[in-house]
Amino acid sequence: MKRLRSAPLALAAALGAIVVILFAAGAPPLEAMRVIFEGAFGTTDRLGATLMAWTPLVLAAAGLLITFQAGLWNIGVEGQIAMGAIGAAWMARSVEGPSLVVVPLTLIGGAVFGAAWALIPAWLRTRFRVHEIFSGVALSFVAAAIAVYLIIGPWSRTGVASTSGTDIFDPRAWLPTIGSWRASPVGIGAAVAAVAAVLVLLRGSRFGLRIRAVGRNAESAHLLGIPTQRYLVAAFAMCGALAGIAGTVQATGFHHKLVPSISGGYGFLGVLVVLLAGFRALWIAPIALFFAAIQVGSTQLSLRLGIDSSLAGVIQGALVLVVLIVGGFQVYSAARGPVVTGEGEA
Amino acid sequence: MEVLAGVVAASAPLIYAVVGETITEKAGVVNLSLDGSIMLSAMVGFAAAATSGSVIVGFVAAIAVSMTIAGVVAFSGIALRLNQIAVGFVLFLLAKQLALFFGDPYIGRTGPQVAAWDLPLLSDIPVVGEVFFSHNLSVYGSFVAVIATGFFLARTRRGLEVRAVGERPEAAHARGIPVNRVRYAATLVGGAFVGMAGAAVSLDQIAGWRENLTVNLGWIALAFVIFGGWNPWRVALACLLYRGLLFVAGEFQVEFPEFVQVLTQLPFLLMILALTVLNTERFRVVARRFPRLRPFLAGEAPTALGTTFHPE
Amino acid sequence: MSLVLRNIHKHYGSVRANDGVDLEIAPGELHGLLGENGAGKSTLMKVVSGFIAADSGSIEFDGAPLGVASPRVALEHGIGMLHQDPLVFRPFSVLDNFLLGSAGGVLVDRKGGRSSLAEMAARYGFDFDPDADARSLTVGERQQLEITRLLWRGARVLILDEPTTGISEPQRVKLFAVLRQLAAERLIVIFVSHKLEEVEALCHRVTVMSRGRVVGRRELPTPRHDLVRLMFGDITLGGARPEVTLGDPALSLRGVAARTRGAPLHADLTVRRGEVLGLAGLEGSGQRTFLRLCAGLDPVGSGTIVIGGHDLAGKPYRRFLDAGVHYIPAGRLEEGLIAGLSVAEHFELVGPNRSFMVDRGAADTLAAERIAEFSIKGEAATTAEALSGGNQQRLLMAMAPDHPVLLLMEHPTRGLDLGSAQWVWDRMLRSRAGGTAIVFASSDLEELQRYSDRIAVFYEGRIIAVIPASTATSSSLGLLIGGVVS
Amino acid sequence: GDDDGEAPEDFKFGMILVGPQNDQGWSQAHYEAGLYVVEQLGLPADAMIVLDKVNTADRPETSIESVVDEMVAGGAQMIFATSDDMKDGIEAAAAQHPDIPMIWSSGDSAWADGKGYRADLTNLGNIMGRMEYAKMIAGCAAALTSQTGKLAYLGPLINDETRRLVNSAFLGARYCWENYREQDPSTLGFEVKWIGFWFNIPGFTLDPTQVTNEFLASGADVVISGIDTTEAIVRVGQAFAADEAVWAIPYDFRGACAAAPAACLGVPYFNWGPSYVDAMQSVIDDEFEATWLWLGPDWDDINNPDTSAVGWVSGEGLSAEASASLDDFIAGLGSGDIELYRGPLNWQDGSVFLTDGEEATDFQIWYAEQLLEGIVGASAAE
Ligand SMILES: Nc1ncnc2c1ncn2[C@@H]1O[C@H](COP(=O)(O)OP(=O)(O)OP(=O)(O)O)[C@@H](O)[C@H]1O
Ligand SMILES: Nc1ncnc2c1ncn2[C@@H]1O[C@H](COP(=O)(O)OP(=O)(O)OP(=O)(O)O)[C@@H](O)[C@H]1O
Ligand SMILES: [Mg+2]
Ligand SMILES: [Mg+2]
Repeated sequence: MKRLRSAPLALAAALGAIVVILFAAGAPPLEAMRVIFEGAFGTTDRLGATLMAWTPLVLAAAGLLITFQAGLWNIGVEGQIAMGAIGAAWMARSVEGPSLVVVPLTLIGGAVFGAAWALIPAWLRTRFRVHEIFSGVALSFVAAAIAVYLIIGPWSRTGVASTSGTDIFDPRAWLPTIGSWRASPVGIGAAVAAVAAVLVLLRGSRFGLRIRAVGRNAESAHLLGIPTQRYLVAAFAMCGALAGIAGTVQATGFHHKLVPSISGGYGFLGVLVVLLAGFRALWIAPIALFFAAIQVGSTQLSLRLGIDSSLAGVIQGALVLVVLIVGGFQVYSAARGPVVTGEGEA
Repeated sequence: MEVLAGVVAASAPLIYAVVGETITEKAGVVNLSLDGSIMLSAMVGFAAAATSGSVIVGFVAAIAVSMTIAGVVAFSGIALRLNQIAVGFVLFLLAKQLALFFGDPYIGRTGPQVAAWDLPLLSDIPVVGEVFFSHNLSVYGSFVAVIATGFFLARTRRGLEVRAVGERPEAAHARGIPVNRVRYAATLVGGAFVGMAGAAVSLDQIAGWRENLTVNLGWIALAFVIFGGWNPWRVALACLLYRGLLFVAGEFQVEFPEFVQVLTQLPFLLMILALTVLNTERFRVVARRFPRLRPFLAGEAPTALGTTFHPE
Repeated sequence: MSLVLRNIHKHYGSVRANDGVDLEIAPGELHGLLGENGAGKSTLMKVVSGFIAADSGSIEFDGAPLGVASPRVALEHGIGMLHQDPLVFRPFSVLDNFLLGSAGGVLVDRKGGRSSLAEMAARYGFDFDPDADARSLTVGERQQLEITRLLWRGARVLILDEPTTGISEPQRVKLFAVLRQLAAERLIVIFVSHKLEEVEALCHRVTVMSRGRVVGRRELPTPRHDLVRLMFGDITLGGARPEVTLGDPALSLRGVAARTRGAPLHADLTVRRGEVLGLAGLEGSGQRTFLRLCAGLDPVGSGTIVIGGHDLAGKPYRRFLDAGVHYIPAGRLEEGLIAGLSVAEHFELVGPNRSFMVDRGAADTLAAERIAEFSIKGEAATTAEALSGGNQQRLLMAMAPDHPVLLLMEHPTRGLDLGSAQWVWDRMLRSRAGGTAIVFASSDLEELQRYSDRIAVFYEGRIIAVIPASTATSSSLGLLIGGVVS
Repeated sequence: GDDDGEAPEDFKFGMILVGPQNDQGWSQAHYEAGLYVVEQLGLPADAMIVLDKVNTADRPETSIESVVDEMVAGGAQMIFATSDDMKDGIEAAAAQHPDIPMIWSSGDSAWADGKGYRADLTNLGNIMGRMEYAKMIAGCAAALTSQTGKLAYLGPLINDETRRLVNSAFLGARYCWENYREQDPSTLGFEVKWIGFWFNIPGFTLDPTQVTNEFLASGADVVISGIDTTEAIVRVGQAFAADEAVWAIPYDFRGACAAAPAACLGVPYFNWGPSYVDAMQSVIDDEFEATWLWLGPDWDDINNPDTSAVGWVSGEGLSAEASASLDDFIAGLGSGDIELYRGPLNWQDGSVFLTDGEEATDFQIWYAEQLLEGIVGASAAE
């Protein structure tokens, strides 16, 4: 509710910020926005590229929504994506066979690896009360290190020790595509399914209801007979699995090999998406699409206007910050209590 | 000797950052934007120095930037009662992207650097002189930062107040300490140090600007604040150890090149380990039984870390 | 030099913590402030000490009105308060605690502080290790430290909020000696307490508060029953209760000791089906621990807790629930309900329905039924925090199984208006008629007497007496609560 | 030639750079080659469509294929993919756009005798400069200057090309150490450390500045950079400014000494311009063929911007007497009197590379299996 009301004002403020930034960058705002839009949706190929970025982003965001609803800051999602990619790469490299066999295996491998990696912060949190932010960040770096180790070590190209990546996977392990379109229907399907599942889970299911109960007030939840720790662990595992699938899409659907920066930063970007969505599942997909469009379209800024594409990140970040702060001001002026992130209908 | 001197010099930026965040967190505020702040201040610092030709201007600009970011964290956390973690995280990403964007024209440019300056007399001391006193002001500054902060927190009235505010704000309030003003002050001061960290990278350690120049430095710093138990001295020690570790990692490469990257992530595993140990019941018991040992065994997080306080 | 409060008002939402309080205290006076739980004593004292700002009203000390409400200002005027839970910094050394907040130069003057501390301590017969951590101090020692500090900061008015809860007998004796000494030094001492005999033993005059107002002033000594009546009002004993024949034991504890530190509870007790056991005592005397132990929420140190024939001591909370135990805590929104979730969702959480998906339609109809049955003012979609205290209590009761074996309640009617309170008890007595054993804690003597079969009186973590409610008089209870076993 | 056809007004070409176009290194060298082409062929200023930082870390959402798509969509009639890192992408893109001529610099996909030959990709040619010679010169300059006799090589990642360049630098250094400094070759220290990529990707590669520190710490006094960026010269410049007797030799880009002129012994650099002009001219004349070109310096003037594919400019750090010897060395290389890839030469593991008097073939040099005996450092991952 609150966020809905603040939306128009926030959007106005955000747009203002963006325009200011564009001016500072010496770019004609309207032109730049048009270029970005065309770059994202102008042709079917570009639409494909945009969806290619949307897929891992929305998967990560959907997973994060679960952990956020459970009151967890699963910053470690980046590492869970990387681990998922590693699991998928492992499958792709070790299993010979037709796509029908290998592709599902890579997806499963990714999900399992991602979930397993997410269980570490879960365990540290429930057993040792280690805050998931720090264990998560640490584990993300460790995951990245493992990826690099595999790339220049055991999985390196013969005679080569380069972080530019492993050998290309056997095409039968690639996510299948249609024609020249790079976005894989399988990946997109997985993403749509994930969002739908999370939506149902958090809004419709008893499980989701309990997750939210635990996230809002673990003590009360315990009193009502909910095994809170088990639900925290479950939330981590689910987010990890979805992140792992995102990693799989990155590895077998996009790069077709394992590269060091395999997560593509979609985990962190996913956090932004969820924050901007105000923790509501329905908004995840469109906002993720919006972010993916900015991300992909911004390449055109370099190509056509000679503006550095990192402007995309600036716009995304500024947007979320402004919305947060505007929302804060409204609560503030409404003289209400502290805004606890994690609240808001799922 | 050369090696140790190199380690000491390389630790400077990290030390600035960790000391800054320590002050902030001691007052009960978490500035999660560190990694972005450092990168942006490194970029701005270099840009300012390159344009003005003055290293001083560079440092000032860097400090201004990261103080602004810290100010946003403090304001939205204290005044707007927003979740400090959320705001800090968004600022982390935003600042990072701003650095990439506005830094683009400065990539590969050469600008002024902090001039080397052997401390008279001190640098003549045999071993110590070469290791500690044959660097430049930026590096010496990191020593000062540690010593000054250690002294401030342990010996000065304001320092005691900062810790009080982070430990039990209502009790501080009952003693007439302006809780939120102190928190603003501490967050801004911490932010200033973070700016120093950025400038120390782009104007000294890796003189110049390149995208992701300082990446991970902020996260490492956040980790080391915990690892160092919110104690400036231990925190600084952790930084030196870390840098030493990296050096050793480099030496390992000839034998097994592929392990280097893994080794560079070692501190994070160490941090998890540290956190885990600190939280085990047995450890608490030990710490309780030997209060004298506590400062060395484990630092305790400021009790009110990340909370807000509002006198009715 | 006297302290004068005029028409102090302080509201917390709908709660009128202070509702037009006037108070005047002369120098050298030991002034007692009595009142039941929630009477508004602490609030009033916090206002005086500048810790919180009053909504309206004025405070004069020494003829001069106190300006802006802040502890700093109050301290500068010489008004210092010892809070109910002494506000020390546990990880800091005694010395730093002593010095913290004092004016001075840039540096902490530990050398000077050390000697001042020693000097002050000597003067009042206290004894501190300046370098020990405050966390190593007992509650009593923390009080002593705070008192020493306040006096050193030049307090002329010393407020003590329930200073004797949780301190040892010798410490109490010493404390009283010091307070008398201070009064002799022409300081004003305000002594907040529930414990009659302490007030009688110590104070010159006493003010009694109830529901945010001053309901009486007395010069001491004065007959005790007089004070009791002021505090708890006239109690019409023996409210009509349907007689029920008691069944077999629902709950029996043998040599139970709590493991949680700070609540050294020891209990031997049996409650039979259909019986109502009231728990009396000052807050923090062990009633809460007792209830949480019986609910399976706190770890048991030793002993057996037999419920429905099985020893559940050390068993997981789930087992207690399955055994038919239901606990309704005092902190309704903190530890009972979940802010942000709707009434319907609360019913879903405890509902028997085990299907994976939530059937919203069914949930809403169920919620509607319950709302009607428990006459909750709110809709199925209303979120818990949006309910009034009384309705939150109704919701909590509506979430309870219809006929639990054992119903545990903490302050069942605190903050409820008379109507709601009556309604709550009607419900409870009905399930009692259905064979439920009820154990409830309350600080309302009338409630205890009217609804209990037996009353267990807690004092400093022990059950010092279990008396039939019929034989209990408000004064005899008041005495027991104050720890006076005749 | 003079019978060259005129470039059509709307002729466009794409330039894909792996690093920042202003990195003072590899990528900038290519970028400026692009500008040179535009100027030489009198193309409109917007004829070059550039995208820099095309790597998975900087542009997670873009792939070489999609960049090529975009450039073709933007009217590019020719594509330059300028990094060994782009192998997979550019080969896929070439297959998808068979009618668009492309150059993959530093690759071997068009070398009929090469290991990576792709006969099917008739639109993908390769261009590479014989940087070996310039690296030999660099090694020589280092050996002529070093006082500690310890040389360090800041390596990027490990592959045929990088091993090849390290070996060449080592050979040059050893020759000059022996013949001009008149020292026992076994007393020459030569260590290489690999950071893991062509430039620093923090967190994923080693930090070149840190590695340079370690070199200096371990007593090396000349650091030869093999990476695309300038950390080595910058760091060494700082030490030099602090009166340490240390020097550096940057790489790739003619202007790279600017970072710290006084400490710079010189720079071996690529001059892609002329070869790119030829390639594009052949496209304009519709005569493009996917060939593999490995172009050496113009020995008459290795710094001739219009003829020499690789070059060497000496820096201020090089003493007069040293540069005299260096000129002699260069002359020797040019005349063929000095042939460094002649046996006996052993691989690092002691196995024989070249028997006595045997001269290495292009194939042997290009696909350097290992580092040479006498070099300290990793030859491969394991
Ligand atoms: N403990 C502290 N550490 C750092 N800065 C502080 C601290 N306390 C106050 N400040 C800063 O100093 C300013 C003045 O604070 P404060 O009101 O405590 O001082 P004062 O009351 O004017 O003087 P004094 O405290 O000496 O009586 C505040 O705005 C705050 O930003
Ligand atoms: N911070 C607060 N927020 C909301 N309500 C409060 C707050 N503090 C006190 N109250 C309410 O004000 C009323 C008076 O509280 P107060 O603590 O003054 O009572 P008291 O006389 O000290 O009780 P006790 O003897 O149990 O300490 C109570 O109803 C309490 O619930
Ligand atoms: Mg009270
Ligand atoms: Mg009380």
